[in-house]
Amino acid sequence: MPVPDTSFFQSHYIPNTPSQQQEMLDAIGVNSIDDLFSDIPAKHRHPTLDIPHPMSEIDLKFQLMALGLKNSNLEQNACFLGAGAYNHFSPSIVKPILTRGEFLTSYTPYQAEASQGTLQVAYEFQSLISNLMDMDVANDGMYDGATSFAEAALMACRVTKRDEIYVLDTINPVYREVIETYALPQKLKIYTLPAKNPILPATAACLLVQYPNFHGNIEDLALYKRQTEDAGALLVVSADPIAMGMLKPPGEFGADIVTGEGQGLGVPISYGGPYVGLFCTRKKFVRQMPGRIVGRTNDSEGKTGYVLTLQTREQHIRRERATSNICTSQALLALAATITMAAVGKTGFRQLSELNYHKAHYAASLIEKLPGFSLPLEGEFFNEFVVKCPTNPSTINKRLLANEIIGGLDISSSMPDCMLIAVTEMNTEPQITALVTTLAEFGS
Amino acid sequence: MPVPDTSFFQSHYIPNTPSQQQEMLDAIGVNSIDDLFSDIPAKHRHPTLDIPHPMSEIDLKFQLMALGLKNSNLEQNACFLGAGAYNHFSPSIVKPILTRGEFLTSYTPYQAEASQGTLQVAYEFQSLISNLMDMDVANDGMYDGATSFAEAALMACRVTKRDEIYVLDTINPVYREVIETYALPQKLKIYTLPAKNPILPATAACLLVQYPNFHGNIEDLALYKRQTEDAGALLVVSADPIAMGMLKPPGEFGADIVTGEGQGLGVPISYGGPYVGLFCTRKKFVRQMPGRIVGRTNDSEGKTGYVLTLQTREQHIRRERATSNICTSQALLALAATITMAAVGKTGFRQLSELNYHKAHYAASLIEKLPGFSLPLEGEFFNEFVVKCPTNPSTINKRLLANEIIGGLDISSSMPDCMLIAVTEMNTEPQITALVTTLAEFGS
Amino acid sequence: MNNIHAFQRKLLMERSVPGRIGSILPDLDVPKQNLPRPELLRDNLDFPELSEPEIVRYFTNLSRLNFSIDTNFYPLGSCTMKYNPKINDEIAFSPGYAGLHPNQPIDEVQGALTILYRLQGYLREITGMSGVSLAPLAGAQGELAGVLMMRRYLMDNGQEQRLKMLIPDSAHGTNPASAKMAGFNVVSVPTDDSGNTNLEALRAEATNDLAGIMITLPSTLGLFDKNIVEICNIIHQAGGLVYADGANMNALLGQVKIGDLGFDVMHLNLHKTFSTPHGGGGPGAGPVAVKSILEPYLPAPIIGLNQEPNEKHYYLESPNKSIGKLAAFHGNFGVLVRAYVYIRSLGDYGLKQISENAVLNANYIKEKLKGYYNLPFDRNCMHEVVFSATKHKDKGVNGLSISKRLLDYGFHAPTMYFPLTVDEALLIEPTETESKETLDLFIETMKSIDQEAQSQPDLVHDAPHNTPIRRLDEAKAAREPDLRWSRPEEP
Amino acid sequence: MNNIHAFQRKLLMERSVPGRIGSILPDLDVPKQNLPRPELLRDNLDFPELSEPEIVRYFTNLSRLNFSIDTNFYPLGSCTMKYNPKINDEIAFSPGYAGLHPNQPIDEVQGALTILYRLQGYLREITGMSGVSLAPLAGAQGELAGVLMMRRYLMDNGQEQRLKMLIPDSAHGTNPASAKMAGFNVVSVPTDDSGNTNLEALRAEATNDLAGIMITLPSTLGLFDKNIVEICNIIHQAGGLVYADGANMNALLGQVKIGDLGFDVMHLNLHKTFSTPHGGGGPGAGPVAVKSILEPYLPAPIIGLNQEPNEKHYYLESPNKSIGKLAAFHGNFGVLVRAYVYIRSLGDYGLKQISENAVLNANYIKEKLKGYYNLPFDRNCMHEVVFSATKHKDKGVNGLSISKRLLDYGFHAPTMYFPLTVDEALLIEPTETESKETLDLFIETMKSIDQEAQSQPDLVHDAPHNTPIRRLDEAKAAREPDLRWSRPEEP
Ligand SMILES: Cc1ncc(COP(=O)(O)O)c(C=O)c1O
Ligand SMILES: Cc1ncc(COP(=O)(O)O)c(C=O)c1O
Repeated sequence: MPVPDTSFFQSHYIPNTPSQQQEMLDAIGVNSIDDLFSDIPAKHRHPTLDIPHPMSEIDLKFQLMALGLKNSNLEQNACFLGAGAYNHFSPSIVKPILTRGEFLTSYTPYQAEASQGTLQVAYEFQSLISNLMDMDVANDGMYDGATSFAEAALMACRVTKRDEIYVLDTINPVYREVIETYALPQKLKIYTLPAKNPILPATAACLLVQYPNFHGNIEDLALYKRQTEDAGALLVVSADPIAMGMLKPPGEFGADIVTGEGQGLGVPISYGGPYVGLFCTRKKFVRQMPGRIVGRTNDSEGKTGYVLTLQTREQHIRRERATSNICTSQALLALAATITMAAVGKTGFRQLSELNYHKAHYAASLIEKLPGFSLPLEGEFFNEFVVKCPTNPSTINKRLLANEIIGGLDISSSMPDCMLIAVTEMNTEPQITALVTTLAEFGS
Repeated sequence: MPVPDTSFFQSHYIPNTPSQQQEMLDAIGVNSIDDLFSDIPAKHRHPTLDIPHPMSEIDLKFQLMALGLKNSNLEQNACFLGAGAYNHFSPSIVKPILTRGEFLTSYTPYQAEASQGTLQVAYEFQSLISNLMDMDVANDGMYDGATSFAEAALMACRVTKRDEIYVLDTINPVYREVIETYALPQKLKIYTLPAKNPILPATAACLLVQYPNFHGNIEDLALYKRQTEDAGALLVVSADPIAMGMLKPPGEFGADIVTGEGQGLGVPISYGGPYVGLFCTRKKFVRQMPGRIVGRTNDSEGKTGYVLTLQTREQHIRRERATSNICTSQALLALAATITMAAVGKTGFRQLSELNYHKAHYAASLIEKLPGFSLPLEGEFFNEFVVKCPTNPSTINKRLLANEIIGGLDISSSMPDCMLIAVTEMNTEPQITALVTTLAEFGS
Repeated sequence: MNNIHAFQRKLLMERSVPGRIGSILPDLDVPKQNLPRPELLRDNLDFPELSEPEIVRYFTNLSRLNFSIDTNFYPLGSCTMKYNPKINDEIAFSPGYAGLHPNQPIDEVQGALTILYRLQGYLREITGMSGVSLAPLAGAQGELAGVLMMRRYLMDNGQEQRLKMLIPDSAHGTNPASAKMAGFNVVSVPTDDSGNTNLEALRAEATNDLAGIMITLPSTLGLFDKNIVEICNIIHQAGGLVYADGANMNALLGQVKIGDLGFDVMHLNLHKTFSTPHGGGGPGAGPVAVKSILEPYLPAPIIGLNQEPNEKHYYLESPNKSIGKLAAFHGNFGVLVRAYVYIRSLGDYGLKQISENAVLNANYIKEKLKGYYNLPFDRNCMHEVVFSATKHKDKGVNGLSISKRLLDYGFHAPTMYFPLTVDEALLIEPTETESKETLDLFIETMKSIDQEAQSQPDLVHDAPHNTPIRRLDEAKAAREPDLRWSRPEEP
Repeated sequence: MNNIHAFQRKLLMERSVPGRIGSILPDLDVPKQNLPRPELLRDNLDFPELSEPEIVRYFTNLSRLNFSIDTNFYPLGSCTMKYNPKINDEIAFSPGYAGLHPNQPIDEVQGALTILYRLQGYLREITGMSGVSLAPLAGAQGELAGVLMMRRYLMDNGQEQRLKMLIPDSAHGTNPASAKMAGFNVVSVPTDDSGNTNLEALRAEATNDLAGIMITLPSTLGLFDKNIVEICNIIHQAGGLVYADGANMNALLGQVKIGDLGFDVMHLNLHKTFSTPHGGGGPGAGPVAVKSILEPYLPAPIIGLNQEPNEKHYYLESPNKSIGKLAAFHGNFGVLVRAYVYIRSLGDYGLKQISENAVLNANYIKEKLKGYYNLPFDRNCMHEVVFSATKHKDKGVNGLSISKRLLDYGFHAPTMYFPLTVDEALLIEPTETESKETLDLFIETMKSIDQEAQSQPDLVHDAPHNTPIRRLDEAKAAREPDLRWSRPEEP
């Protein structure tokens, strides 16, 4: 293959010019850059590369902003979708801090002395998440809520040295899928239990409960705690952090591992990612915990500082005997969550939680009264609930979108004609009224 | 007036709580905050304040984003408007740097040792603007292009100790108004001269020329230089910085003071401000220059550093004998311009300038061919030109807007049925075609 | 380490490498046109050639050499360095506002005009005035607008001989400079021992060439002039007009309306009281507010409202006797949007709490430090307090050194040597957005510096020690001005 | 100064003051509803109470304690710390992308799916593979996906006994950890003296329980294994599959397609090669690419395209034998958007120049420093070069000390003690976005440190001296884990 000549093009991201490159080649003592690649089998060198030519920033922005306008976004539409990601408040201070180069463009804090910012934030995150869930310790975050839950199941098996994972039938079905992806190759077994009156055998490693559950209902953690205790299993709870402003936290019920999706804590919704998984446990299990952990220590002069710690759990030290393969995780989003928790604060967090609760219950009460609509499930809920519709939810959602409303999740495949509606602090009374009014058009 | 009690409200911008306030009052030895205001005549204390109650960030953002959508913005519409503000390229790196707290939330760099960032940027700005205009020195920026021009006229009168300001009839009429606002109260006289063959008397302090002029035409600076020289007057030029990528700069023609509107250098168009006025002169006039100037010096250990200098020209030292009253100016926008000049760079600046030129001339050539349309002015132009339309420009503009095109400036009050059209590097060929196609609908 | 420092501070032109580019521009997508005559074309532009990564790193590191509100306590008197809310920036930068061309027809920008119209109203309400123009681009331009209106008004009333403008000796330099630009003659009025205007001196100037007075309220000494109503009366009786420099309004928000006290015209500094970021020296915005007699003179544009049956319609207008245009467009719109958001965010309750806490914080510092530094005016201060750093002069430690020493501790310095009337003035303005904890730390530090000045005067005298650069030679800068990079001469 | 330091580093909970608030939430605008049973309600939440200004200043100052690409040269081997373009962030944060809910019906998000679909195509083209899934959230998850596919494929072909996964001893720790999570047994393969895989050892492992091999290309030694095609052949002939860890693709972009060399499956680290910001430890994205035999196993979702007559229509699908879902949604979308913009921005020409310059820069450093530090493999390196800091061991100066000393000079340290197979490894990866000037300064500094290690070993040994904090006690941290703030016991 002849060497393709692209030297006419100078990228704005690459400082060195052809004449500097020549100087460097001279210093190295080779004739061309190509010579540096001589270890690559010649016949595979210089493949064709069918990628468009470079594009100017003006064109890029023009085209991509136009493409973005093809999407219906949450700034211009009311949103009643949830099921694992929610349209929550992200304080205005989050983005300016997050995008500071020092946070945005630094690596994992291996060099503690040059990374105290990232490290202290991680310690703050661990502290606040522990407080929120009322657990002993938290790590610095996992990939997302689903993988946290899956890793918790693996950890429970390690801790108990058992291989049976029990899962309530009320957890998010996608979370269930992810647990399978993670657990089955390791020869662990997964069993489903009915949320109402599950019977947990004494061979169980753990019971996995979502709080509130996939349908928005508040599970009875006290009951599940008794059952796991009786079985010598661990209680693993995936909890919605925003609900923790008003609901009794899993730690108070004696949960052994608590996970959660951190997106609600001010992380942009961004079509599903990047988010951050929450992960907490009891002190005695900390050496079985996956993920990064930051600890407080001091420097040679006695000043307080922070470092990555308990690294012998991790893959870069322990390799195949590590507690997980996770390396790069979601530190930046943990920062977003930390800023949000600080800004919403103690009283604000209760208030935020209650705003969700009251608005959701208000919306539910109005929808319940609509002819043809009903709320098929019983029990307390937080900010999400199932609605049975007089017709196909996807038909309803199309009509809603025409009114600039993004409707609930169509769950008709598991519950015929049902839709899962979430209401948050971002939904105003007029939005709720508009939702109800449009739904009413479908009433028989 | 009774003291109105607003203590139930705690602002998120005010850290101190009622109990801390009480501690502080105790330390001061007064009973209430109200006591601290005792110097204010009692009968005027505690006026009613008819301002809405505090608003949450969620509500604010919701309402203001909705209000913003009521405006037709340049991200969603093609823009052919100019006349002093232009839709130019602002590199993506500008905003992240500009919004760094250290730049955004610092004061004028009076404490040099704690402001080297701001000061070095100012020195860079002065350097690049001097280079761009090919002048000896520049200051750190004025309010905007119009006030720079006006201050230049005042300075010319100080330098020449004369009081007659001559202004070509081709300068932006709004700039003319601003010059009047500034000059008339100081008992200076303003005379208008025709751009074609002006005759400048020997009593003139200066001649004010816009380059390119209000109608986009490239004025003959060589001619004006001869005339000012003959009259012993100063040549004052207001130049478009973007045009300077290809046009011979005023300094090369021997201009004495060069001003300009810096908005085109990557400053958001933002409905007219904040922008930054450019101001350059010859070395020998520097002590008559208005505005802030930063100079290079060294510290007690010999390290290079920057300070505000020649402050004896300024109001805070010289008071009523200062060269201007200007104090706070537009430093942040000078930073934006500096970043943009660095990012566009030497070859890019020529290219940018030529993109404007070719696109504008292409658009003009198409419009000229449309039945009913003509280009009434002769002479070379840069990126802006006058079009005579078959009907009222405002009618045409309404139709254009329906096609997501913001048309040119309606100048029919000075030139019947005429519109001033600007074309920049941001206008794509399809936009130009759409403009021409829509205009064609009006052809007779 | 020195070479890293030197490298970081190399200028753009010194970093330039021929052939580098910092951004990719679009290809020309229309046919190339004939270029202008060659005589019109430039042949060289001495501009930097750098890549984007270098530019970002350079400016990012430069920023890190600054103190700022986001990083430091910044008690710079007369400057109201308070926290600048991020929500204000977010909204002002959103395309619905930052993406508008100033020449767009008003139908296309009704959202923008709505904000301006409401802001005019809020500022009228806050000042107790009857007309507001948002046009001035900073405080000094607001002053100029104000005194130009006074001048025009006097002329229209056959009083063109009234050219004497009184200005207290403690005033900010922009006041006399603006008065001068409006064609007035400036006469200084002394301050009395308790920090109020010397009434006797004032009365003596109340002659029939008197145009008026420009008073800063509270004064730059941080004091509320006890005789303010009396002063207004004296001037009015003498046929003059009274101007308020409202740059210090942070002390008075919701506590008193300047208009109620008798003032005819004033300006506000939105970049102080209304918390728009200072940007290292601007942008600002300096709206002027006037009583009804001056309304016809307001600078253009004013935002008007047509109350049509179905729809509201905002428009731009020029008052019939307007002093004219102050700038090319409609004021520093981006700054005005921020101020609007700020007012809505704090609301009536919050605005009052601003002034309460600003004044409380200043008095707390005053009380805590008055045993350690000389306090020229021992009375309630407003939002700022002036000390006099004369105590350690014998040890060679002055206000400048104390200020520089504060930098070592991570605090920005107070305003030094202003007001001019106080010897070795240190003007401290904490603002309401600082916590008691920060104030206490500052107070402790000021006490330590007092100690240091006594026990280790050189330490203070030679400060700063910990800043990126040591004390700079300002005299040299002025003596041999080096104001721009220039290409080194070819050898 | 110490008290300022201590104040700045106080934790949120330590700063908390009862009654402070950090944001105003909206009032409830609907009727209050009945609360749940009291047993379900929480009674206390130990959360901070702070005002917004304090929070902003706290986090801003924390950020300033970090080194980063925007502020420092960061030659951290195996991490590809290259410049992260700002345009990528701007687009990813715009409401058209950042404001989408992952459960929205596909009709509402066609713009987003367009980007994902195209990105799949570009990554196929770059790797020479036939199928791509963007689902994995980081490199390690990409590995897990890859080895899970291998496992499933082998099982589907009746080869469930194949559980032995070979991994070179120089591999990153995620490789063995991922293999283990997929149920494989890990067997280490040694590297030979010239830095290639030991072929003999490899052949010895080519038994019928062999599942395959995970090879990093170029290796973590910064070397391109000369026998790579041979290795693929050996494994294939033994019935195994070949996995490429593509975290080091920055060396190979446009130079060679991994698929052409014989690999069956690989992952890419978009947060390295495609320049998405590392965020202090994520987010990343680790797409997997496979040959056609593995396509049916790709993790869900894959973006499909219906070529309908008039309109294109993108959709999400799950391949028929998919290993399943790796996370709740569709991958780290915000990261994927950035990578897409990056690829479009650089285009075909630019992508090739990345690898050329990354390799050139590394070889330049290698050449310039090889007289000063031990170079275990003296041959052309790829994008990174590994040195061995054994020279000054007698003076008590090791790789750790040299790394810390670099921090003093404002350079981030190389990767230390990795790969594990090189004694006192210092793995230096400059990337293509650094200028020759920066490299030269770094080279000079490394030479100075060599000098210092000889003449003033304590200076190096006790480094760092100039960082915000001195050398930290990691042993104590692990011995007495202090992992969270807790409320001090009441006395
Ligand atoms: C009392 C006073 N008046 C007027 C001004 C001038 O305002 P500006 O700097 O916005 O022109 C200032 C600001 O420094 C001031 O402190
Ligand atoms: C060679 C190599 N493989 C795999 C990984 C793991 O990637 P990630 O950190 O994204 O999980 C890394 C990153 O550290 C690496 O350097």
